Amino acid sequence: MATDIGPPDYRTMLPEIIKKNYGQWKYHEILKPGFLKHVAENGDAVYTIRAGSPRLLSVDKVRDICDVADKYCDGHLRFTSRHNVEFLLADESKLEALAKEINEKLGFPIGGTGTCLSNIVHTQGWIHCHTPATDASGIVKALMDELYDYFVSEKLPAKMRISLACCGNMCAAIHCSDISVVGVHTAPPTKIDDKNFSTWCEVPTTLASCPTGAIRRYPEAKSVRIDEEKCMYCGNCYTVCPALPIASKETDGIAIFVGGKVSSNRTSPKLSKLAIPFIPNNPPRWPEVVSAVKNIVEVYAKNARKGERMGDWIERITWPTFFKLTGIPFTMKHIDNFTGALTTYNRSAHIKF
Amino acid sequence: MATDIGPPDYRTMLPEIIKKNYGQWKYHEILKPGFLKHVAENGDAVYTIRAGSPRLLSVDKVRDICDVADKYCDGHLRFTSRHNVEFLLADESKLEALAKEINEKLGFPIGGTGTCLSNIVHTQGWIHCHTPATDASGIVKALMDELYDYFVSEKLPAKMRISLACCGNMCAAIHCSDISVVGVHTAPPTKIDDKNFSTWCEVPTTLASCPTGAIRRYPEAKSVRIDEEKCMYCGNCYTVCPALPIASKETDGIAIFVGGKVSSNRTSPKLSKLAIPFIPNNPPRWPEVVSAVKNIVEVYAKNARKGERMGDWIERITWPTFFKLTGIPFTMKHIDNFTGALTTYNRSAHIKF
Amino acid sequence: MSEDKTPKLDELEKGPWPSFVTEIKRAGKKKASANDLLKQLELSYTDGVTHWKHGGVVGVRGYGCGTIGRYSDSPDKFPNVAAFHTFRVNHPSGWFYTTKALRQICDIWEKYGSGLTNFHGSTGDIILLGAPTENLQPCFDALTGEAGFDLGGAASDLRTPSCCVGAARCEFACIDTTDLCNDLTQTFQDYIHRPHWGYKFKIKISGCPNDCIASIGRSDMPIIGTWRDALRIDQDAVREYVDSGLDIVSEVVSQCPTEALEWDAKGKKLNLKPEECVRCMYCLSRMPKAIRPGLDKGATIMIGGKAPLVRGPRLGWVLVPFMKMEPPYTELKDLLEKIWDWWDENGKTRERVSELIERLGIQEFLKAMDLPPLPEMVAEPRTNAFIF
Amino acid sequence: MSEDKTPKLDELEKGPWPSFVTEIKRAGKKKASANDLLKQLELSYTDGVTHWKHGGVVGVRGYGCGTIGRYSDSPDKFPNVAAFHTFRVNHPSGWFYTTKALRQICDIWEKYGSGLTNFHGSTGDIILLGAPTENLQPCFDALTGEAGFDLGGAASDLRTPSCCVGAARCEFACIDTTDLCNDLTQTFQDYIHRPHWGYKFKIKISGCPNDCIASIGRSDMPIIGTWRDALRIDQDAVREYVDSGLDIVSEVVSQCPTEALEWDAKGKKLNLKPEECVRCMYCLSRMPKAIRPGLDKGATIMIGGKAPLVRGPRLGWVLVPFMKMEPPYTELKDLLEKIWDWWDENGKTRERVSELIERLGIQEFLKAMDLPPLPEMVAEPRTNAFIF
Ligand code: SRM
Ligand code: SRM
Ligand code: SRM
Ligand code: SRM
Ligand code: SF4
Ligand code: SF4
Ligand code: SF4
Ligand code: SF4
Ligand code: SF4
Ligand code: SF4
Ligand code: SF4
Ligand code: SF4
Repeated sequence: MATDIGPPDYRTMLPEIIKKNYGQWKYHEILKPGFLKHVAENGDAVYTIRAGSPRLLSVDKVRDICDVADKYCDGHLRFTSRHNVEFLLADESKLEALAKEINEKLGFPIGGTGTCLSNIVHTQGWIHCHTPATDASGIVKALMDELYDYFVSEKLPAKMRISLACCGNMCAAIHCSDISVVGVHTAPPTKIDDKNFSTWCEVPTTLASCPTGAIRRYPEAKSVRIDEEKCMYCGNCYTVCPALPIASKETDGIAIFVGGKVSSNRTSPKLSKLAIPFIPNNPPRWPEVVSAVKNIVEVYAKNARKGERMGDWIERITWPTFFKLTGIPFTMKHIDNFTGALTTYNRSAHIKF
Repeated sequence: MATDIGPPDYRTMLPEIIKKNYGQWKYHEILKPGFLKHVAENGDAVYTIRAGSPRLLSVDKVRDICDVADKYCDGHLRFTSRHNVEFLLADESKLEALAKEINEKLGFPIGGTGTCLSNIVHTQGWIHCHTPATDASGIVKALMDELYDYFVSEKLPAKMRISLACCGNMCAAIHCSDISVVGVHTAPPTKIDDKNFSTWCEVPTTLASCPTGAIRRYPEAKSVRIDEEKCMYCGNCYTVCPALPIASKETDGIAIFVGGKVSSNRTSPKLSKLAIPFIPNNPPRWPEVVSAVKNIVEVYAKNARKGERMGDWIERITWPTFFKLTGIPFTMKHIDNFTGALTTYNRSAHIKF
Repeated sequence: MSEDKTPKLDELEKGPWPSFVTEIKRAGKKKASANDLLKQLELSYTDGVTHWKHGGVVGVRGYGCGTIGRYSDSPDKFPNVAAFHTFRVNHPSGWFYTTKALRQICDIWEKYGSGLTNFHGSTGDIILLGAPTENLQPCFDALTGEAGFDLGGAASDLRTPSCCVGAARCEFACIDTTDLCNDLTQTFQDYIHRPHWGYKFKIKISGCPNDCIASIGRSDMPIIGTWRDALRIDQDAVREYVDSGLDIVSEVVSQCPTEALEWDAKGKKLNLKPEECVRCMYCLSRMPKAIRPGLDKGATIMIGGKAPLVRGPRLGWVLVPFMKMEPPYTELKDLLEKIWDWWDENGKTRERVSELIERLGIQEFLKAMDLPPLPEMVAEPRTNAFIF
Repeated sequence: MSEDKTPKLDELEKGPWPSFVTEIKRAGKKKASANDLLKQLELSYTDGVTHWKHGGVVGVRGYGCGTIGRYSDSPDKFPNVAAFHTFRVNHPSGWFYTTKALRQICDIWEKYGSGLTNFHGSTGDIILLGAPTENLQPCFDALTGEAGFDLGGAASDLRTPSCCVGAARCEFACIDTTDLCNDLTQTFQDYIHRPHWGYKFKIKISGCPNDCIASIGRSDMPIIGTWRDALRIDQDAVREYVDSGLDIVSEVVSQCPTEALEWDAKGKKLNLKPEECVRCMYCLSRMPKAIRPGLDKGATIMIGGKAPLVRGPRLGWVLVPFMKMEPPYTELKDLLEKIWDWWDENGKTRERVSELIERLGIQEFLKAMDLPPLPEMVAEPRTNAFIF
C-alpha cells in the first residue's frame, strides 16, 4: 500500500497550449462575460470559458463535464478558486459550440469574469456538518437563481464576491468578502446533556474553549453550566464538547456582513462589517435572505463608481449613508462590543445630517 | 467663609469690543504671524496679538503683562488653550507699539498663529510632580529655543502641535499631537520598600493597579514582588502605592510619538504613533531630544504638502518612507504588542521596495 | 556644586524663548520657597529624578479637592519647600481676564505662596505653585473672598470644564462655549469641589469641529458645536477669493473629504451637496469670508476621551449626533447626571467612564442612557459575528 | 410528508442556477446512500437543524488525517447514511485535471462511496462526500493505487496548500505558484497526513497582490508574488489604450494609491516614480497590455490569516517583505520549519499561530524567527507608550 505519494504532479494535467506557454503569458482580454483570452509572448493564445457550478456534483455530472472537455479541450479542464469550471482551448473557432454545450448539455451558466458576480464560495451546512446554524447549498442556490443575471453579464461596478459559511467557524474564511452570509446561533447552549457529559467531554478543555468565560463547573451533575449573560453563542464549546448542543430551529439563522475584500488591488484588504444581524432560517429558499442580499447588490450596483469594490464604496459614502440607501435598520447589535471595539467608533465630529 | 462661588463670570472679564460683538463675528484674517483680525457683522474689528509664554510665570511677570494690557488693551487680556497670551484691542494703530513692548518689555515672542508652530503644551516634571520620568519645562525651553523661527514665522505646511508629558499618565493628553514627547521609564519598580509597604499600600489595590498582572503577593515580607518579564514600566502601581518607586536616572528618558491630531478638520482625529522609543535624559538641554524633534520638524516641513498635518503627510507617504526620510531606525519596540496590536500590522501586500 | 549655584539651570536662561528659570529666580528674589524650588530643581537636574515625595493629602475646609499636596524628599536641604502644595484655581470661561483680577491673584499669591504660577495648567486651571500647609486655608479665604475666585477640580471629581474662545472671538462658534462652560461650572460646583465618584470626569467644549480645546483627546465628554442645515456660501466672496488667486478646485473642492463641493467654473459658483457634508470645517477654515456654518446650530455630544493609562490611548466618540444647546442646557445636564449615576453605580475605583463602557459593553451603556443606537456612532459596524 | 417525497428540496430544483438537489437525486439513482442523504436533508429542511451527530474518529492505516467522520443522528430512518464519512483528496496544484484522472476518481467513488463530490472543498481538496466506515480503507487503496491521488489535510495538521493558476495562465504571476504549491505539498506529506501540532496550519500561494487564492484571509501563511524593481511600461501599448478611449488620468493615474504615476500629456508618456509604487496591481490590471511586473521577482511572506473564531477575524500581515522564490525553496522551507517548531513548543491546543503570536507578543516571535523588525511589517507603529 502506497502512502504519502501526494497529489499527481500538476504538470501531467496541463493542456498542451499551457505547457508550451507556461510562464510566458503576456496579457489577457475578457472577450465577453465568461470568455477569457490569454496571449503569450510568442503570440499564442489560449481561450477560457468559465462555467458556474453548484460545487456539489454527482460523479455522473463530472463525467458529463469530462465528455465536454474531451470533445473540445483535448481532455483537459480546471476548476477555479471559487469552484467554477474552466474549459481551456487554443482553437478560437470552437468557442461558440463549446459554450452551447456547456449551457445546454451541462446546464451550466457562463460568466463570472471581470465585473460579473462570481460563484458563491460556501460550505457543508446540513449536508455534511455537525455544527451548522443554517444550510449552505440551499441558500446558495436560491441566491444564485435570483442573482443569475449578475453572473452572466457584467452589470456591476467592480468584482463582487459573495461567500457563505453555515456557522461561526466560518469555513471558507468569509470574513473578508464583499457580502458574507453567515449562519449564527442566537441562544446559549443550555440543553446540556449531563448524562453523557463526563463520557464525551473534559471539564478543563470545555471551560478553556469558551472565549468569554461563560462556562462554569457544575459538580452536582458532573457537568457544566452556562452563564447566559456572558455567552455570545459562538458555538466553540460544542466543537470541543458534544454534550453542549447549540443548534435550534427557533434561534438559528443568518447574519449578513458587507464590504470586505482580500485583494490588495488599489486598496488594502478589508474585513466585512455587519449589515444585518439576524434573519431566521426559512428553508427551502430563504426568501428574506435572498431579498436582503439582492437589495444590497442592487443599491451597490446603482450607486458605486466604476472599479469601486463594495467596501471602497461604503468608505466613500460613509456607513450611515449605506444604511440610509439600503434601508437596513441600524441596531444595537451593529455596534461592536468585542475586544478593541472602541477603535471602531466614530472618533471624530464628522457627521452627515 | 464663602464656598462654591465658582470662578468669576467671564462676562465681567471681556473687553468692550468683544462684549459688543459677542456672537457677531463674521470672519477673520491672519495679518502676519501672531496678528489676527476678526471682523464682525457690523464691520467692527478686533485685533489680537498672540505672544508665546513659558507658562510658568512669577507674579511679577504677570504684573508686567498686566501693565502692557493696561496700556494698550484697556486692562484686558486672555490666554489660549495652548498657554499663549493674547492681547486684544480695537485700535489697529496701536498694534506695532504693542508688539514692540511685548517683545522688548516682556521678552515674549509673537507668533503661533496659522501655520506657525504654536506653544508646547506641557506638564510639571521635576518642578512639582512625584511620578515624572523626565522634566517638562526644561525640555520645552530647549525645544522652543531651537524651533523659535517656526513660532515667529509661517514656515510649516500646516498647523503643528508639539506636546510634552513627563510620564505615562500623559497629563495634557498628548496622545494625539503632531509630535508628542513623553517621559518613559524603562525598568520595573523593583526597589520595593518592604518596610513601609503595609503602612502605605494595600495589597489588593496594588495588584489591581497593574494592567499586565505583573505584581504578585509576597507574604514573606508583607509586601509584593514584580514579575519583570510582564512589567511594561507604566508606573501605575507607583501612583497607587508609594512603596514601589519606579523613577531612576539610568533608565528614565524620553519617547517621541508623531502624527496625531485632535481636530476633525478635513481628516479625522488621529492618535500619535511611536517614532523614537527611547532617548536617555540629558539635562539641562536634552540635546538629543532637541535634535531628534528638529529633524522630524524639518523633514516634515520640507516634504509635506500645503495644508497637510504631520499625520496626513505620513499616511500619504507611508510609514516606511517616514522612517527612511527621517533616518530614524525602526526597531522591535515600534511594533505594537498591546491589546489589539494585530490590527496595526501591514495586512496587505502593499510594499515599497 | 556650591549650594547656591545652579549652573545647569542657568543654561536654560540662554536662548530666545522666555525662560521659566528666569521666572523662578525672579520669584526667588522675594520668596525663599521659590529659591529652594530652584535649588531642588538643580538637584533633580543633577540626579535625573524628581525630589518630590509621593502624594500627601491636604485641603481646605469644606472641600475635598482643588489642592495637590506635595512634600520635598529632602526637607533638610530645602526647608522652604518641605511642604509645597498647589492650588488649582478655576479660570473664568475662555481665559479672559481683567488686569485687576490678575493683580488680585498675584497679590494674594505673593502673600501666601511661592509667587510662582502656571497660566494655565493643562486642564485649564490657574496653577498656584507651592504654599506651605498652614497657608492653604488663609490663601483660599483670600481667593474666594476679596478676589472672587474659587478652586477647580482635582482627585476623583468633576474637573474644571474648559472651552475654546467661541462666540467671544470666533466666527465659527456654533454654540456659546463660554456661557455653557460657565453654566456647567456653576451648576456642578459641588461635583467639582468634593469627590463623588471612583475617578475623575472631564468636560471640554469646542465651538466647532476644529476642536480648539482638544476635547476629543482630553475629556470624558467632549462637546463640539455643529449645525444641522446646510453651510452658507456667499458666492460673491467666493469669487473674490478666486479672483485674488485661490485655486479653488485643487485647494478647496478636491480636498473636501466627502466630495460635497463642486466648482461650476462657467457660472463661477461653488455648489454644495448638503447631504454629503460631514461638517469637517475644512472649506470654512480655508475661506472664512465666504463660507459659514448653517443656522440650525447645536452640538455633537461625545464620550470617552482620555489619556492612555492603563488600557491604551482613547479618543472620544459620538454619543448624541445633535443636541440643541441653549440655556439652561437641561437636556445636557440630565444626560450628565444619568451618565454619572450609571458610572458611579457600576464603575470601579480609578475606572474612567470609557473604560467602564468598554468593560460592560456599549449596549449596556446606551440602554441605561436611553439613547438609540445610530450609525453616526460608529466608524464602521462590527467585524465579528459575536453578536450578543 | 411521505417518506420518499422531498417537496422542500424539490423547490431547489427550480430556477436557472444548476441545482445541487438534482445532483443528489442523480447520484441517488445509483446509490442508496445518496438517496438517504436527500431524505435526511429534507428532514433538516423541515426541522431547521442538522441531523449529523458530533464528530467521530475514522481513518485509514498509517494516516491520522484526511477523513472526516460523520454519523447520522437518525440511523434507523436513514440507514444508508448511518456512517457517512468524507475523504479530502489532495488536488493537483492549480486544479488542472485530465479527464482521465477525473474519471478514475469518479469510478472509484461510485464503487466505494455515495457518488457525490465537491469540486472543491473550500481549502481546495476534492471532497468525496460520504462512505461507510468499512469502505474507507479499500477506497483509499484504490485512490492511491490506480488513480495516483492521495489525501489532503484535516485535523491538527498542515492543511492542503493551494495556489492561484499563476504562471500556467496568468501574465501577472511573479512566482511559479503551481510549482511551489506542488513542491511544498510533496515535501511536507508527513505533516499533511499525521497530526503534528496543537491545531491546523494553512498555506496559500498567490502569484501577485491580486491574491486570487484569497490567501490573506484564509491562511496562516499567505505567500504573495511581487517584484523589487520597477514595473515595466510599454509606452506604445499605453498610447494604444489612450487612443482607443481610456481616460488615463481619471481611470488610472489618479487611482494609484500612492501617486506613483504621472501622465505626460504632451509627450504621451506614462511616467512612474518607482520608489512610490506599492505593487497594488491596479494599473497593471487596468492596462494589462501595457504594464507588467518588474523582472526581479519573488514573494512577500505573510503570517497569521484565519477565520474569526474565537478571538475575532484575522488577516495575514507582512513577515518577510521579499524573498526570492526558486526551487528547492530552501529559505522558505527553513522558515516554515522554524515557525512550526516555535508554535509547537509554545502553542496551546486549538491555538492558531497568529493567536500564539498575539499572546506571546510579536517581538518574541520575530526573535525566535531571527527576523529583523521592519517598518514594512506595520500599517502604523504603536500608539501606546507601553514599550516593553
Ligand atoms: C481563475 C482565478 C484564479 C484561479 O486560480 O482560480 C482568477 C483569475 C483572474 N483574476 Fe482573480 N481569479 C480568481 C479569484 C480571485 C479572488 C479570490 C476569490 O474571489 O476568492 C480574488 C480576490 C477577491 C477579493 O478581493 O475579495 C481575485 C481578485 C482579482 C483582482 C482584484 C480585483 C479587485 O478589484 O479587487 C484582479 C484584477 C482585476 O480584475 O482587475 C484579478 C484578476 C484576475 C485575472 C484577470 C488575472 C489574469 O490576468 O489572468 C484572471 C481573470 C479574472 C476574471 O475573472 O476576470 N483577480 N481573483 C480565480 C477565479 C475565481 C472565480 O471562479 O471567479
Ligand atoms: C485661540 C485658540 C482658541 C482658544 O480658545 O484659545 C484658537 C483659535 C483659532 N483656531 Fe484653533 N485655536 C486654538 C487651539 C487649537 C487647537 C488645540 C490645541 O492645539 O491644543 C486645535 C487642535 C489641534 C489639533 O488638531 O491637534 C486647533 C485647531 C484649529 C484648526 C484645525 C487645523 C488643522 O489643520 O487641523 C483650525 C482651522 C484652520 O486653522 O484652518 C483652527 C482655527 C482657529 C481660528 C482661525 C478660528 C477663528 O476663526 O478665530 C483661530 C485663530 C487660529 C490661529 O491660531 O491661526 N484651529 N486650534 C487656540 C490657540 C492655541 C494657541 O495658542 O496656539
Ligand atoms: C497640573 C497638571 C499638569 C500640568 O502641569 O498642567 C496635572 C498634574 C498631575 N496629574 Fe494630570 N495634570 C493635569 C492635567 C491632566 C490632563 C489634561 C487635561 O485635563 O486636559 C490629563 C489627560 C486627560 C485625562 O484626564 O485623561 C491628565 C491625566 C492624568 C492621569 C491619567 C488619568 C487617566 O485616567 O489616564 C493621572 C493619574 C491619576 O490620576 O492617578 C494624572 C495625575 C496627575 C497628578 C495628580 C499626579 C498623580 O499621580 O497623582 C499630577 C500632579 C502634579 C502636581 O504635583 O501638580 N493626570 N492630567 C494638569 C492639571 C492642571 C489643571 O488643573 O489645569
Ligand atoms: C469541508 C470544509 C467546508 C467546505 O464545504 O468547503 C470544512 C468543513 C469543516 N470545517 Fe472548516 N472546512 C473547510 C475549510 C475551512 C476554511 C477555508 C480554507 O481553508 O480556506 C476555514 C477558514 C480558514 C481558517 O482555517 O481559518 C475553515 C475554518 C474552520 C474552523 C475555524 C478554525 C479557526 O481557527 O478559526 C473550524 C473549527 C475547528 O477546526 O474546530 C473548522 C471545522 C470544520 C469541521 C471539521 C467541523 C468541526 O467543527 O470540526 C467541518 C467538517 C464538515 C464536514 O462534515 O465535512 N473549519 N474551514 C472545508 C474543507 C474542505 C477542503 O479540505 O477543501
Ligand atoms: S462553517 Fe461551520 S457548519 Fe459550516 S462546514 Fe464549516 S464548521 Fe461546518
Ligand atoms: S457558545 Fe461560545 S460563548 Fe457560549 S458558552 Fe459556548 S463557547 Fe462560551
Ligand atoms: S505627566 Fe506624569 S509626571 Fe508629569 S505632571 Fe502628569 S502625572 Fe506628573
Ligand atoms: S510599572 Fe505598570 S506594568 Fe510594571 S508592575 Fe507597575 S503597574 Fe505593573
Ligand atoms: S473650536 Fe471652532 S469655534 Fe472654537 S475657537 Fe476653534 S474654530 Fe472657533
Ligand atoms: S465642511 Fe468639510 S465636508 Fe462640508 S463641504 Fe466643507 S470641506 Fe466638505
Ligand atoms: S493572483 Fe495574480 S498571478 Fe495569480 S491568478 Fe491572480 S492575477 Fe494572476
Ligand atoms: S501598481 Fe499600484 S501603486 Fe504601483 S504604480 Fe500601479 S497603481 Fe500605483
